[in-house]
Amino acid sequence: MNGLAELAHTLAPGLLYPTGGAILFAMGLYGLIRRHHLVLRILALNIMGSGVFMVLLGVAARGEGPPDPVAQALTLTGIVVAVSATAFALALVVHLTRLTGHAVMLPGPPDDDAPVEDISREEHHADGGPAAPHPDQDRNP
Amino acid sequence: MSAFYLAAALFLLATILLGLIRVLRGPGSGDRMLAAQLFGTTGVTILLLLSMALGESALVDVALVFALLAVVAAVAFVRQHGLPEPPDTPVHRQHPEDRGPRDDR
Amino acid sequence: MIANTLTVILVLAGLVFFAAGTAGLLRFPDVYSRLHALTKADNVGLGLVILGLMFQAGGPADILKLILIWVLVLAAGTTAAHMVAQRTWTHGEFESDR
Amino acid sequence: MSLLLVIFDLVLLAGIIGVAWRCLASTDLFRAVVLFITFGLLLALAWVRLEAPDIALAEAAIGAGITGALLLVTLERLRSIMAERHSGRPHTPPPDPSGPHALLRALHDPPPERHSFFPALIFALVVGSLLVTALWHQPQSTGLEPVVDAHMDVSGVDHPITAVLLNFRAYDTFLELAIVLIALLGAWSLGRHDLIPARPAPGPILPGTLRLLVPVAIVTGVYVLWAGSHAPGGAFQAGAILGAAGILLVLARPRQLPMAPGIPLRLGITAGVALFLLVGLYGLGAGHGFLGYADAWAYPLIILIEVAATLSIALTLVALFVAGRPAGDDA
Repeated sequence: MNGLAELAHTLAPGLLYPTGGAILFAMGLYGLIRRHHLVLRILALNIMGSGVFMVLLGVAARGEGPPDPVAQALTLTGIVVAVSATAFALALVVHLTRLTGHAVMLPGPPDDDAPVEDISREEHHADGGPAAPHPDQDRNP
Repeated sequence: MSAFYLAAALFLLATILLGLIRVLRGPGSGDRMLAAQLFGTTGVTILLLLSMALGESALVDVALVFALLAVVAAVAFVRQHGLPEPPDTPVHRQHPEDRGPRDDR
Repeated sequence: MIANTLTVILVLAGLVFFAAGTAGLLRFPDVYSRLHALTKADNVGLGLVILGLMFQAGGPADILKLILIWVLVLAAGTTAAHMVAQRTWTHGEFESDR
Repeated sequence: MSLLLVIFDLVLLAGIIGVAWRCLASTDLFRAVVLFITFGLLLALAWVRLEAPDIALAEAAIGAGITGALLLVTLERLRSIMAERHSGRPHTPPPDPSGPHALLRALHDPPPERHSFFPALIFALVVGSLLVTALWHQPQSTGLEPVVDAHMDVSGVDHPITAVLLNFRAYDTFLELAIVLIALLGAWSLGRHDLIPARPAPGPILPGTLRLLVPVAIVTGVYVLWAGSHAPGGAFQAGAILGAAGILLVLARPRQLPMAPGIPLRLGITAGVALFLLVGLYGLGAGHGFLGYADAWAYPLIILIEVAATLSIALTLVALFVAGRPAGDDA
């Protein structure tokens, strides 16, 4: 029992956390594909990024001795870049909402011919109810 | 002794995970915000206990930063009513009592 | 030895308050009573844990840091609870189902 | 003890993954944001367990102080834009009888359609299992830790991460500061900011808390910056703490502050990159290579760069939070 615990302990930070990071990355990827609201997509990207950080730090903490400071420094710069990129992306979402009236990336092929006014009108139509599908949103292509 | 600290930290972690039910259920955003506030305090306590358990005095600084900034999200939550829209917003929203019709929810 | 015993007792007492705060958060019926429950965890729970950890602190600087953390959490908890309550009072409990 | 640690790790990881899952599956954006704030808190605990107190410090400052406020304020901006579009302004269609749903649309995302379920799931599963397989087969190694350790005495500081950030791999840090600056330029290119208006605080509690927190935050920021030369801490963490204090001031200030004038604000925002560049060019001229320091000068130069970088990061984070060029600034 104690030997098992020792084994698990030596494995834990080095294997458990990178595995968790990989799961987070995959989950963020899944959310990024499936969700349409841009704020949720930004959250999904952040979760993917956190997964990457967790893999990096987990691998850095492997083995004997103190963890690898280079990987930790890399993660530190990564976190600051991630928060700046998130802030910029959120500013873009706000700007997009101001221009088009919605912050949702619609599924289906992009409608290049539609001028901005039309997009806002469609959005207005779609506001009949949250459950009502967008007119250009083909559920069964 | 460090096993005791660790067990205590584990217990607090479990209370956070239980408290998540309140975030998921809501029903109001006030409830969710309060739950997040409680998580912040619990996180500070976990960090203090971990710093004793692992012998890392630097974790007290992490707890200090959490305690220092715990209020920022709550202030953002409360002080957001009446954000002006485009830059030409008049000053009439400077007082909470004359909110525009859009706050009338 | 006495210090260790005191630490254990105080930390355990603090944990009880955290458990009570979480139970209140889950079980109480509305925002105001939940708020009442969880400020106990903020104020007393963390306070007791910090009081307990002070017996293990290495020096006056560590003790001061612990007290500072407690004061900051007190201020943050008070402010947040007050403001959330006020917002709920003026905007209604369920305005936020958005 | 070690069994307890393993249980702690498992519970923590399960919590992190569960919170991320509920966050991504949430139809209510406010709930997703609160879950994301909790996610940041749990991540900080994970970084602690991975022996990375520096990262935990940065995560604490950014997760608690910046990301949460940023997301909450963005939700409010989206909601007010949607509300205004449907309150019958010119250029928008007349208000719809079912108008309130427009508000819901701003902060709700309906569950995704069924037809994207399997492709997304399979794609994510394949990527995830590839990653896990690669990680489990990666050989154990100590990485670059021995190399860094062997060169600590020429780095000018006593903390390995600061040594890596500002000496051994200063290039990364320089470019990172440049990226943060570029993000701000991008946000400013979108137009002027819509600042949260100053309002008198409803009661004495918020001003009292501000009076306590802001000075303590400044002292803590300076302390963390100073600690960076020998213990966890440094420019990024200090910048994030000071930036969060600035965000608190922007959110809660009771009366309009005098607008930060254009030129000093710009000088402060570019100080980190500019000073880094100057030091780099000086190293090039003095024969140490770009961003190389003479050993004797390493410590003062690192401190100088760190102070400038802290100032720049703090100002940039506040400016990114406000989003948009300062009003009344025609430069």
